[in-house]
Amino acid sequence: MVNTKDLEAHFEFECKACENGRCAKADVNSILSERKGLRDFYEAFKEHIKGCKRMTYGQYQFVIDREVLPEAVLWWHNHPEFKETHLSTAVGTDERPLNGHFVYMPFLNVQVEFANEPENYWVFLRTYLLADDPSFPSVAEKLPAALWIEREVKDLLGFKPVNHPDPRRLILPEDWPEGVYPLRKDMDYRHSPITEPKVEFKEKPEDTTLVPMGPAHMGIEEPAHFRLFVKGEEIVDVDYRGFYSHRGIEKTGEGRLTYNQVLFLAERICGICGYQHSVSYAMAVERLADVDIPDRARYIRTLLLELERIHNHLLWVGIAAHMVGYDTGFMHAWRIREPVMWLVERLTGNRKQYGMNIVGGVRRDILDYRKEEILKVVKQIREGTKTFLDVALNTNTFIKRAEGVGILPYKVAKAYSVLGPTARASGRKIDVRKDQAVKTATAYNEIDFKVPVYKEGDVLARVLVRMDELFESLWMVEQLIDQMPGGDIMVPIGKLPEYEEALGFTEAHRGEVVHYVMTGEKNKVYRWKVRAPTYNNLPAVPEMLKGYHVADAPLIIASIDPCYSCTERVQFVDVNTGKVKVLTEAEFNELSIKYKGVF
Amino acid sequence: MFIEYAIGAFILGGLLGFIRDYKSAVKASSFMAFLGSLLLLGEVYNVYTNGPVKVNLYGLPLNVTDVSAVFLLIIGIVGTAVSLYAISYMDIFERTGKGWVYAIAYNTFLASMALVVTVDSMEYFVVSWELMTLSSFILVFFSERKRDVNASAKYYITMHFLDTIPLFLALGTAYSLVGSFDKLSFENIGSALMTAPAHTKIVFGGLLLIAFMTKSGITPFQFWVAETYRAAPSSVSAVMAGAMEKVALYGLIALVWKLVGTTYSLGLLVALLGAITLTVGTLYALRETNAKRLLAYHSVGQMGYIWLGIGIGMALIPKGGALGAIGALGAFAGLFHALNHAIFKSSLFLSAGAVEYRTGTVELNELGGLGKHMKWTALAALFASLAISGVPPFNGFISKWLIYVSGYQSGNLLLAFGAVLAALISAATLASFVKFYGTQFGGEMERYEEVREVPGTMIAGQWILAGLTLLIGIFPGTVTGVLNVFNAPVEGNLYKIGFKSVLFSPVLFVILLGVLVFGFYLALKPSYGKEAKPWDCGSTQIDEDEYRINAEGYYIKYERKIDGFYRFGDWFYAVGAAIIHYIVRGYIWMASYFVKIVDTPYTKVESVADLRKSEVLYGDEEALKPLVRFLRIACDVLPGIRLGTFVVLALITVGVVIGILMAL
Amino acid sequence: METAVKLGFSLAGIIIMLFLPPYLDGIARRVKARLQYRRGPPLSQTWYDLRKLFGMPSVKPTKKALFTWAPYIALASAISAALLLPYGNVVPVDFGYNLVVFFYVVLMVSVFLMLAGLTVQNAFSHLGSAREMQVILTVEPLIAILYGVLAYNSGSLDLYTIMTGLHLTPSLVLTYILLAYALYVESGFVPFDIAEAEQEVIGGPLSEYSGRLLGVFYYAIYIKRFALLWFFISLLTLPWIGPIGTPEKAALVLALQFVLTVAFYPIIAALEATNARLRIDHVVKMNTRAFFAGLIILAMAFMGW
Amino acid sequence: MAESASYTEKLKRWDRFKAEKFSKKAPVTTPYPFIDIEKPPEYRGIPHINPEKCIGCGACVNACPPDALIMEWDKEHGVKRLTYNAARCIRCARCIEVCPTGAMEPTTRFEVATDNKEDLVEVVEHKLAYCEECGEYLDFTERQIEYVRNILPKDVFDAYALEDRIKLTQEEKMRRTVIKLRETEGNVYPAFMLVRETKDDGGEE
Repeated sequence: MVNTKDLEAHFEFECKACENGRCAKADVNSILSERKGLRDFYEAFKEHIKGCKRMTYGQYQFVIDREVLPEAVLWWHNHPEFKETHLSTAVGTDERPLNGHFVYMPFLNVQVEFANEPENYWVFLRTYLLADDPSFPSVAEKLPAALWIEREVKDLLGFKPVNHPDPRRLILPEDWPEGVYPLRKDMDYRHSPITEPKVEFKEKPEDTTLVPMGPAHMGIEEPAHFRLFVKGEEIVDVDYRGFYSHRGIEKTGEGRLTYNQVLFLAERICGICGYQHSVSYAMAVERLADVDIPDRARYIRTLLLELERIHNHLLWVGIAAHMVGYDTGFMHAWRIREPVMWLVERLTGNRKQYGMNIVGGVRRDILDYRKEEILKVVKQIREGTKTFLDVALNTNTFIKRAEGVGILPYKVAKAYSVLGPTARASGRKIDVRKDQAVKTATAYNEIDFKVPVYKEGDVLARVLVRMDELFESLWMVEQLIDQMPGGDIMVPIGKLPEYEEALGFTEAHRGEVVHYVMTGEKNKVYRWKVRAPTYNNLPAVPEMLKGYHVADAPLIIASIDPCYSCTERVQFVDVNTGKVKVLTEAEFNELSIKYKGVF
Repeated sequence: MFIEYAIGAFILGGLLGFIRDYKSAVKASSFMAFLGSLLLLGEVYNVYTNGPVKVNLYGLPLNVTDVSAVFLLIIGIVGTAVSLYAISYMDIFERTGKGWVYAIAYNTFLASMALVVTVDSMEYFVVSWELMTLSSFILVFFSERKRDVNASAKYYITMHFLDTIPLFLALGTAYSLVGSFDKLSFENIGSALMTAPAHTKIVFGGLLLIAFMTKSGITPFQFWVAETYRAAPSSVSAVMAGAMEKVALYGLIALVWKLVGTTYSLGLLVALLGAITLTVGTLYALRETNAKRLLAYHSVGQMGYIWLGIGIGMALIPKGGALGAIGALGAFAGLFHALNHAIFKSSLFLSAGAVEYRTGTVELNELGGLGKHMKWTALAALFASLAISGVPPFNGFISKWLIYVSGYQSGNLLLAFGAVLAALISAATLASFVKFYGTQFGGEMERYEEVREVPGTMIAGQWILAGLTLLIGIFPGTVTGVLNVFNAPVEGNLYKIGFKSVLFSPVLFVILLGVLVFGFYLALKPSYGKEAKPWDCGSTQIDEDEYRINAEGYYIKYERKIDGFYRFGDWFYAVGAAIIHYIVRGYIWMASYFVKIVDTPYTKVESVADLRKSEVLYGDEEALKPLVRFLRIACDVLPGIRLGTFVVLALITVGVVIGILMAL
Repeated sequence: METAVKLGFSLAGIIIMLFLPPYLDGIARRVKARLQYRRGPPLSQTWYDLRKLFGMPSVKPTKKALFTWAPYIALASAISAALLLPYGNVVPVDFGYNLVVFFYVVLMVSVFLMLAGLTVQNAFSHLGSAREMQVILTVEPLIAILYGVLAYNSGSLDLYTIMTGLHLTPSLVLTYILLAYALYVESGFVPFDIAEAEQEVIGGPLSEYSGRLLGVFYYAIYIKRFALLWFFISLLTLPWIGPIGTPEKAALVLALQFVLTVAFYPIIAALEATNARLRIDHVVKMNTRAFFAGLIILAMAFMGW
Repeated sequence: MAESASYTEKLKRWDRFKAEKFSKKAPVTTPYPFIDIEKPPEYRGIPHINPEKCIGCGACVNACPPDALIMEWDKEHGVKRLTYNAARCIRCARCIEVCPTGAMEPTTRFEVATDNKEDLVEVVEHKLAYCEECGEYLDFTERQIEYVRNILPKDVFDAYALEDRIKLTQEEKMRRTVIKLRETEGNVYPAFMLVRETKDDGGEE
């Protein structure tokens, strides 16, 4: 709801282009000299680079030819100096209405040096694909991290990754017809056709038998279908088919909602890490609208993010215990977690889906008596978790099950660009909270915390990483309460600039959440790409499973803390409600048109 | 009285084989074999009622003692069921077209076994033993597949060396002791052995022991068993596993024990051999995925049980008193288990044959879901499996249980440990038969949707045996009378069996179980809501046939655990194979040497390969040629003397030499 | 003792054996709940569950008769095993009052559980059956050895003799300890419930069962657990309280058995609550170790220690 | 949201353990369905439309992300229907924020389970104003007009002579505007005014 006061406020608001770094007038040379590695890349691919711009602070975009796409991606991914650089994901956009081309844009998280915010940055490699032939050379066989990304754009936009090793359908359901691409602009978001289902699965290896885990299996909370090819108890090979809960949220967001409504939709991408998504989205929009939100808002956001991390890690360790039948651990972990939920309920008004964010700030303030509450709960949690860990890590059987199981070596983790605690348990030293510049959305740059990293890469290591993070988060919460500045909690944002793009990101408890937003006309979102951490972690799970028992499978799968609904995103609005909405929407439109000419 | 008719029936069956048409020949001869086996049972009844009988069958001195009655019973039961089964089963070998071969060999096989356990003369014992070996050998390669032929050659040569030669040597020793062929009856030999020096006894006993160990596949001579039983037609495997091995047991009892006499240490040796064998055989069986090989290894293991029981008897009976009683119990248990094993093992082979008859394979990894279409076969297999795994109230339980009782109470660590091994192995047996049953008859596979139930006679054959497992299990009293040749202090009547206060009443148990089962069934009648395919986690399009665990995967972890044992076993097996190889070379050498003696042109044969290259039957002739020639010449030289004598003469020299060496 | 008393005791035994097991499970649930800071269900919750299951129709995944009959046979054998145990000093139905028979009859429960799991075309139940079998495969030799020790110690496999004739030696004490372990494994409590592991193989052999048949199977399993525990308790108590002449003393003994059984269950529950489920190869390894320990004990027993 | 003194007191005093009959020691679970659980005052429960206050302006409908609030016109019967469906509501409380009259009232109710979906729906019907001239129904309700009357300062009314024109259909207004323009030709000022006005009114509508 925008009214004139907001608009005026917005107009007074002076441009902080220079610090904020999205300056339209910046020329290529100055851009290239801003960060290490940019110029090298420019030199390496001079003749293929068509353009280069700074999208916003610490986010650079090169327009390159599609022929050199694999080389360019690999140039960054296997950069000799920037060890932990990884392919974050790719965005496919249908920009035919704008310039008659498709756009395929992989982007990488370039880590020049760990925890060096001003130096690290994001690189977007934008390639234009012809409208009649949207094909591009596949990087997947050299870089497994791109396997799903390319399959996804193949499904949703009809791009053709040339000689992709595994060009099966990834996202769309079996009974979705060929040649209908939901994310193309010429398809209405209510249209969901159906044909004869056709499925394609991996071939069964010799003299093995089949154990299907899921879609509905006790060891998996959400629908996901692992095909274990086993010899007795031993897993020989694995095939994965997921996206049973694909809900096409991006289309919905692009289809009909205003940018503030999308915020609430984003929060409901996931039941567990919803706030991370909403913060990421808000961050993206604020970045492209060039807004600095008040400090108090940043602190409140960070506080809630960390509280969410705390209770998510407790929840996860509970589930891990449950997977190996250690129900006492499960119950106690969740008992310890519960006060956080109550606390958050009091802070925001809900246990989950806080609804706390608004583009440009937060909606509720943290009052002093609540601060006491928080400190009390933090103390409680710290003690509770300490005792819990003492018990759990001294439970011989539990350790037996977790130790040396589901090992993910560093190389594989890097190749699949695995994220978050899973990666840190395999020795990857990455954490966007410290790596990338977050200072305009959250307050991580102003508080002190460590990033635990383990080398073993087995399930036990993942448990320990998460537990260490949990204690770090508690310590962070205390700092935030301590340092919380006063002042306003939101700045109103009026009209958004059109066709600007920016990236928002947070380190969810599973890894980096990435929201790419490109605005359209009248405060709508033209393209909104969500990438949850599980999207990068899940393809590595079959690698972890091979060679272990069927008995280990649930634990291993759970050990990456998979969130299928995050990964697979929201369903198409079902036709009926869609109709209702359309009716009213149509009426509103004509009404507004009528009222234009009142008197 | 019956036994002559039985032999006659067998001979007639053999002659019937000369009917042109394969099928009718096979059917007729099998039927005659069936009649003959029935007559054998009649003989058993006869002996059981009016005591041992001595018969002179055209110069063959037969003496049907109570011991031989036991084995006649075994042979009779197995023969009856299997012959009935074979009437339809042998059709699958029609393409070989050699009806007469089967007819003669099969009948000879049964007849020779009947003779072995009844003749009262060492030389005829040996002769009919040889006849048994030869006929079984011919039956083994009856299918004429390459692999089967190899197996049969291996079997035959092994038998010649570890069976025939020791027997002949023993025979020579006996001759050197007694000094005449006409008086080679057992009691003469026995009385002669009384006075003979100790080491003669040892040699005689040792040679016989080796021969019988080989025949009943006791470790380390079990290597031939698996492949042979796999190669043979299932009905023949059934007879070999059911009856032939027991014949070797008869040898152990009648010759070694009764003649040579037993000592504590000898008993311990036999028991130890038994314990080792049952461990080795069954643990190997656990790993097998081929139904018939699995059964073969199990028959090795079960022979181990039997030898353990007999061993306990041989060890403890001489001690007399309470221990003696326990020993007698052990021996009784051994015999009882011999009978039971004959019954359920042949039944299992028959069910494997039935599966082969319909699906054409016995590879457990490929089979599945047959229980739906072959209900009766499945049920028979289930009975036999439960029986062999010693689940009450089936017969296997009782004999096993008695073996445990005697072993645990023997007060000897070794024997007790044997019993412990037996218990461990009964678990392994259960395991591999859960696999055996589950993989063949469990589940439902589209692959075998059109499979039908086997013909009536086959079902009848299986069910004679399967029914007996339950019958004997519930009323052990029916057979204890025949079996109790060691007059063990087996308590109880028709409804109870046991030793001292350790009693088990199967009838009561069955009644209780039945009442409870049906009571609960009626009290809580199963009410089915809807029918649904098995829950596959709602996955789209999975291959139903592969949605299972195959036989290979069942106990993979446990097998990993005892992997060391298997590696040792395989190493041992390799060594054995090498030994066999050299024995073969030696045999070839000897064969050619014999030929040199009777200087006739001789086609050059250096290795088994050469034998196998030539026509199969001919190959066996090659192997036998020297003996045959030698005998023929002998006949020319000395007319009017019985041929059998010369068989002995042929090897007597060697025997005498060794006997004298021992005497010095 | 005259038949009336015997009858009375048998009746008491039957009542205990039929009605106690679900309550024992209820106790276990309560104890677990308390260890997890929960309220927990009422003691008779297991009975409610069973009643509910008995009231429901089953889904039929196969036409095999064995699938229908296996639960009943399992239940029947569990009950007959329980009937073979001494209540006071009275054995309700004595069809073979000795170790091996008892052991095999208890085993029949697992056997039919496995066979039932194998009748359906379902990889999970096959896996469960294979696991159950491997557990038995490794734990049965251990039990056999321990029976050997008992038999040698008392001079007979007959339970009457054992219950009276045991004399205390170091090996016997060790035997009791190992026997407790073996029976714990045999009754499939956590961490040895790998055959019915919910999260791994959805219920194992039971995964195809539902409604009334499932209820029957559960009931059979509860009674089996009870029988094993009661057997251990009797072995623990009966040999040391001397000959039981009078009904009063027998009643006292029965009460003692009852109390001990009820008292042991919370311990089991506590063990269950504080452990994660093991993997099959862990169990195989542990049981093999226990087996060799048992061999040593057997040797000790035969050396007279 | 507005926090009066008593309200903040309540907030401070609110204790979960007391409110939900928890004991601080084990067991921590509650026999929930059998006791009633009281949510903290901050809890964003199901909003409730107060028909007295609601003027049917539709601001909430604009703001609502999941279309839990729907507005329908029924020109025949002269009714404007505002429907709230708790089944679709995500409790984001945006409607409460944007409601100009505070008709959307926050509650701490959270139990929406029901066997009858009708229970979850609240419908508020508003009478549409009708044109004094032609008598056909306008697009906005009586109450909207009242509200506009109350909030707009008197002089604005007089300046733009809203009093007599507010209850007219578009066409009528257009006609009059044209007439008015004719009267004062060459002077663009009223037209500019009109534009400003529409903006104001539009804001309310």
